[in-house]
Amino acid sequence: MTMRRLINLKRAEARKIYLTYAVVIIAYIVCQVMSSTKFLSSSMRGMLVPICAYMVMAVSLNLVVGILGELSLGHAGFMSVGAFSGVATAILLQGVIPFAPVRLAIAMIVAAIFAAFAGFVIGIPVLRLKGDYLAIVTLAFGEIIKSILNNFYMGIDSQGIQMSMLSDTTRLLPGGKLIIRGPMGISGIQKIATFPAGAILLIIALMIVFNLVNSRSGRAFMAIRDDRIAAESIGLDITKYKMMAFVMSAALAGAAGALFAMNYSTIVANKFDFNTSILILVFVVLGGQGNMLGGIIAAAVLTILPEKLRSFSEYRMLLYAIVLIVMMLATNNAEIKEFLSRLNPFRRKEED
Amino acid sequence: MKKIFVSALLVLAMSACAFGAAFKIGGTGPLTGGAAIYGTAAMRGAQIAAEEINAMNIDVKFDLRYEDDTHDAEKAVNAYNALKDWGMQISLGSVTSKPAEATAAENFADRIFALTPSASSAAVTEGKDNVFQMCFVDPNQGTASAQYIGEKKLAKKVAVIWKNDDVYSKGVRDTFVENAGKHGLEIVSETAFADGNDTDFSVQLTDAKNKGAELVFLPMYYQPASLILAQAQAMGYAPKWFGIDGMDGILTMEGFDKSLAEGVMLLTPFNADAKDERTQKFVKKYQEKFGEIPNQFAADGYDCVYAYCQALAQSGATPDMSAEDLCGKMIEQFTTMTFNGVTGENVRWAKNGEVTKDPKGMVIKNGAYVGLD
Amino acid sequence: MTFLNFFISGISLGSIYAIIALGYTMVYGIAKMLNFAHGDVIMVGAYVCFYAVARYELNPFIGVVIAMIVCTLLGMIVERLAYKPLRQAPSLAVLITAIGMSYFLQNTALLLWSSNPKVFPSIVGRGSFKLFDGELSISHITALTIIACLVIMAVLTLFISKTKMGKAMRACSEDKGAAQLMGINVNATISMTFAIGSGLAAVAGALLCSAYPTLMPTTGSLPGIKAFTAAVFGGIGSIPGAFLGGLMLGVIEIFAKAYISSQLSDAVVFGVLIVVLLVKPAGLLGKMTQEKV
Amino acid sequence: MKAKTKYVPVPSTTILPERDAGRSPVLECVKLGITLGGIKAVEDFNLTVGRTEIVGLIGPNGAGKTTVFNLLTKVYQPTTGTILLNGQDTHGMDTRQVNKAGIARTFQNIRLFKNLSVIDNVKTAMNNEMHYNMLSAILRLPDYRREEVAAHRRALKLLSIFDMQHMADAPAGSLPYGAQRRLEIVRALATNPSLLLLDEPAAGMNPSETADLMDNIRKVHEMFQIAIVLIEHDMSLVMNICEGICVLNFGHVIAKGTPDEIQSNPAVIEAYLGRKKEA
Repeated sequence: MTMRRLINLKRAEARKIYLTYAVVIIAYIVCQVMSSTKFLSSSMRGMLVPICAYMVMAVSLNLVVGILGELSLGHAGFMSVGAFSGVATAILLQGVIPFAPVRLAIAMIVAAIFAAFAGFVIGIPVLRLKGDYLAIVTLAFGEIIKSILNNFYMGIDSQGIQMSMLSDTTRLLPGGKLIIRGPMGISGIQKIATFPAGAILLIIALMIVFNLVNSRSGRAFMAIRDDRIAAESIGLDITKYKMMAFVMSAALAGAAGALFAMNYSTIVANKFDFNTSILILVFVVLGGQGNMLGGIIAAAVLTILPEKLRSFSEYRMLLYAIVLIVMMLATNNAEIKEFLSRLNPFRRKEED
Repeated sequence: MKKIFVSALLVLAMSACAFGAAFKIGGTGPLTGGAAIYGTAAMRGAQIAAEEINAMNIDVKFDLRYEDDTHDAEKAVNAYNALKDWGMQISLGSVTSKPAEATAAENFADRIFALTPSASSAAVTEGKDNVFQMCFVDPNQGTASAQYIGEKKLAKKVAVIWKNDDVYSKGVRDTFVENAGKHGLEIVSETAFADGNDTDFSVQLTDAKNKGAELVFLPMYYQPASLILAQAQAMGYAPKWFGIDGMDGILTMEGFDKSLAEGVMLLTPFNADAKDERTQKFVKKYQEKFGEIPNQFAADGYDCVYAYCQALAQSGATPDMSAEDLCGKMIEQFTTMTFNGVTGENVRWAKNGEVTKDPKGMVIKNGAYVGLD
Repeated sequence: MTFLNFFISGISLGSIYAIIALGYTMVYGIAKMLNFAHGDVIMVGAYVCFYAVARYELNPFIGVVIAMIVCTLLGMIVERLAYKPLRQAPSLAVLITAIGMSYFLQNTALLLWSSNPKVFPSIVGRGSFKLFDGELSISHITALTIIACLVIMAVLTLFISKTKMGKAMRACSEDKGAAQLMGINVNATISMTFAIGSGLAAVAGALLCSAYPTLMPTTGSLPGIKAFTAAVFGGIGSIPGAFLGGLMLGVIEIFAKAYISSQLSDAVVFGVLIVVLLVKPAGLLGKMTQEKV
Repeated sequence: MKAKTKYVPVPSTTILPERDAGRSPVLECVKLGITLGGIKAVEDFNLTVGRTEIVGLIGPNGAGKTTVFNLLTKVYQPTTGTILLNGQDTHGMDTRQVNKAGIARTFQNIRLFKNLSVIDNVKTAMNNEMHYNMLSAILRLPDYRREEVAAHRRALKLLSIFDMQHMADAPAGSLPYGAQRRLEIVRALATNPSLLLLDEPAAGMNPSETADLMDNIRKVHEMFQIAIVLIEHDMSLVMNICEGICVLNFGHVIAKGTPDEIQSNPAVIEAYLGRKKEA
C-alpha cells in the first residue's frame, strides 16, 4: 500500500506531473506529424528546436527560482558555457564520430559537465549571499562569462588543443583550425540539433527535476525556500542543497545551450547576455514559480508571440511589451483575475 | 484587435500585389533594438529602389519585404523563415554580420540566392556559392586602410581603438594590425571597448596620446566614433583620424558638431555629397521620404535592389520561376556582370561572393566629404 | 598626472552612475522593487531635454525642468498603471512587469524619435577647468554632475529625515503594514517615491547625455544596469551608498581599463563587485538585517 | 494528578530529578551570555537539564527566554559561556550541527514549510537519516524506494501521535493554528532529538486545546524518554507539566526550582507573578 501511495505520491501533485509529461509528448507528436506532412510553416518549423531549448532553460531556472527560491539573473551565462563547450566538442568530434545524433548527445553531455562546473565555481561565493544580493552577483557572473568568452580563443592543430585569452596567440600549425574566435564566436557550425533531440532533452530535464523534487533533496530545496531558519533547525545543510540545485540547474542550462547553438550556423557570446537571462526569468515567472508546465508553455508562447506579431511590422516589439505587461497584470492582480473570470462565460466553479 | 490585424494585412497585401507579377524579394535586419539604425536605413534604401523600379516601364517588378531580426542570429533565422513562408524568391540576406552568417547558411541550404547589403564579415560568404555581398568584406577594409595610410604616408605611429564584442570591428582590426607592418606602420597603442562601457574613452585616448600616435584608426560605427572625437577634443588631443565605411553617417547625426569631425579621413564606398546624378537623385528621394540624409547602409540597400534589377533583366528571369531556378540564374549573372550604383562604379563580384569596387578615400572638410587624392 | 586624469575620468563616469543609482536605490528602499524601467525613464528625460534645447532652443535649464516635469508625470503614470495593481503580488512579478515597461518605453521611443542617434547639446558647454598648466582637466559637465549629485543627495537626505512625507517614506520602507496602521497612506507614499525617482531620472538623463552626448532609444538601458550594480555596491536602499557606489564603480571601471585590460574591464568591474559583496554582504553602506526568530 | 518529582543534588553543584541522577545531564549551560546591539540580552545563564527532565523557562515578555533558545540552537553565537550538549561542547557549531548533536526546536512564530504537505514537513526533518544520493533519486533506484517507504511509514507513525495522520497530504500552510503548532513538534521530533525545545507551544490556544497539548507533551516525553525545555506563559500548563522551572528576568536567572518552590519564591512573585496578579 505504501509503495503505491509513493508512486502516486500526493495525488494532486502526481496528476500534475503526469499531465506535464502528457502535454509535452502529445505536443511533440502533433508537431512532428505536422512538420513531416509539411503542414507546419517554415517559420514554426524553424522555431521548434529553439523552443525546446528555451523550455529546458525554463525548467532549469525554475529549479533555482521556483523550487529553491533564489533569484538568478545570470542563467544565460550557463547556457553560454554549454553552447561554446558543446559546439567545440561537436566540431572536435566531427571526424571521429560521423553519426550526428551521437555527436549531438556527447556534445550536450560535455556541455552539461562544463556548465555544471561553472555553476559549482560560481556557486561557492554566490550561495553565501541572500535575496537581491545573490541576484546581482549572478548577474555579475553572467556578464563576466560573456566578457571572458568574448576574449577567448581556441583552436586545434596536430599538436592538440591550443587556447589563448585577449588575442589570438594560439599560433596554430598549418592545417590547424581556429574554433572559438573571441568576439566572432564560432562560425560554420554544422546544424545537427533536431526537434526529436530537443524533445528528448526536455523529457530528460523534466524527469530529472520532477524526480529530484520528489526526493529528500527536493524537499530540502523547498524547505529552504519556505523557511531557511527552520530548515537549518532540522539539520539541513543549506549550502550543500543550494549548491546541488544550482549545479543541477546549470548543467541542464548547459545542455540546452548546446542544443540551441547547434541549431544555428554561428554563435556569439553576446547572444547570452542579461536580456536573455531576463527572458528566461520571464518564462518562469509568467508560468508560475515552481510550475514546470506553466514555464514550458510560457516559453513556447513568448517565443512564438513576437513571430506572430510580425504583421504589425514596426509596432511588433511595442505590442510584445504591452502583451507582456498585461499578462503579468492579469496573472497577478486579484481584481483583474476576478474580472477576467467573470468575463469567461464557460467559467468553471471555483478551482480548489 | 482583430480589425487592426485585418487592416494591417490589407495594407501589406495592397502594397505587395499592386503590380501584379513581381519578384518577391526579402531581407532581414535590425528594425528595433540598439542596432535598429542600420537595419532601418538598409530597408529604406531598398524600399526607394523598389519603388523607383516598379514605377519604371520595365518588366522587372519587385515586391519587397523586410523583417526585423533585432541584430540576433536566432531572430534572423526566424525572420528568414517568415519570409520563406511568404514566398521569398530572392533574398537580401541580413543587414548585420552575425545574423547574416546564420541566414546565409539557410540561404545556402534552401538554394535561395542572397545579396546582402552590408553584412561584411568573411564568414557570411565563406563556402556558399549563392551568397554575395554589396559591401567590402571586413578583412579587405583592414588591408586597404593599412595600405592607404602607408602609401599616402599619413602617419608612422598608429593607434587602434576597436570594439571588442563586435564582429565587424574585430574583422577589420585583425587584418589592419596584421598588415600594418608591411606598409611601414607601427602600432603603438591598441585598446578596446564593448557594449556597456562604450561611453568613456579617456583611457583609450590617453594611451594613444601618451604613446605618441599620430593617427588613430577607428574601425567602428559612427555612434561611438562621435563620442571619441568629442572626448579627444575635450582633452586637447588632435591626431589624424581614420575611419572605415561604418564611420559614414557621422555628419548626419542630428545635433552633431561637425567641426569635431574636421579632417577625419575614411574609406567609404558611398558619399551622400557626391555630385553625380545617381547619388543626388537617391539622396533627394530619401530625404523627401524619411527626412534624413541616407547613410552607407541605405545606399547599400538601394544598390542591392538595383543590382538585382539588372541581373534579373539580363537573365530574362520571370517572377513565376522557382527560387532555385532564380538562384542558378543569379549566380551566373552576378559572377559575370558589371554594375554601376551609388556605392561604386564598375562593381564586380568574385565567385566567392566578394565584391570588387574602389573604396573612395574621403576627408571631412567644412562639414562635408571631399575626395582624398 | 596620467593617474590623476584617469581618476578624474573615473569620478566623472562614476558621478553619472551615482545619479542614476540614486533613483534606483530610493525606489528600492521604499517600494522594495527593482525598477528596471528606471534607465528608460532616463532616456525619455534625455529626449525631452534634447528636443527642448536643440529643437525649440530653450535655455538648457528650462529644458531640464520640462524634462523633470514630463518624467515625474511619466513615473507616476507608469506606477499607477503597471506597478500599483501588483502591490500584493510577489516581487518577481513586479520585476518582470518593470522589464516589460522598459521594453515598452524603448520601443515607444524608437517609434517616436527613430533609431538615429541624436547628439545631445551639453547643458553647460564643452569647456573644462584646467589645473596644473593644463596637465589636469576637469570638464564643466563633470563638475556640474558631481555638484548635482551632492546637492540631490543632501536634499534627499534632508527630505527623508525632516519632512512629513519623508518620514512616511521611511516608515513604509520599514514596515508597510505598520505604516498603514499609523495612518500613513502607503499607496500615495509609494507613488510619491516614484515621482521623485523619475524626476531625478530626468536630471540624470540630461547629465548623462551632456557628458556622453549620443542619444538613442537604448541609451538608458546599459547605464541603467551599471547604475543598478552601483546601487548594490554601495548598499541598496542607502542614499549615500548609491553615491559612493557610483563613484567607486566609475573609478574602478576606468582603472581596470587603464591598468588591467581594456578588453576585460567589465569582467574586472563585476569581479570587484562580487568580492565586495562577499566581504560586505549588504554592500558598502548597507545595513545587514537580522531576521527575527 | 501529577507525580511529584524528587530532586537530588549531583556532584557538579546542580540538582537533577532522581531518575536522571545517575546519568550525565543532556544539557549544561555555564555562564552563557550574549550582547545584542550593545545590550546584554542574556547574562550569566546557568542551567542543567537531566536526561528525561521537563524544564519550564518562564519570565515576563522580553526577559530573554527565546534568546536562550536561539543561543542553544546557535541562531546566535553566544558571546560568553559554554554549552555542553550530551557532554559535548557545542562551541563553533552552527544550527545544523547542533541539531545533529541532538537539539530540536519549535518556534514562537510558527515556521513551517508552508507550501509542503504535512507529511513532507516531517519527512524533510528525517533528511539526515536517509542516505540515498541524487542519482538514486533521479533514477528511482532501489535504495531510494526503500528509504522513502521507510521514511513515509515513520512519518505517519509520528503524525499519529498527535492524531494528524489523516491530514498528511494537506499543505502545511492550510492547517488550523493548533494543528500547525502540533506539526512543528512532530517535525522537531522527527530529527530524533535528545533535547526538545518548545517555544510557547500553547500560545493562542483555548483551554481545551491547551489541555490536549499538555497530554501530548506528556505522551511524547514518555514515548521518547527525552528531555524537554519549554517556554510558556500559560502558568497552569507550566506548573502542571514541568518538573523544574527556571525564571528569567532582564536576561538574568532570578530563580530555579520545582513548581512549588517557584510559586512560593518572593523574587518571582515580585518580578513576575506578583505583577501579573496586580494587572
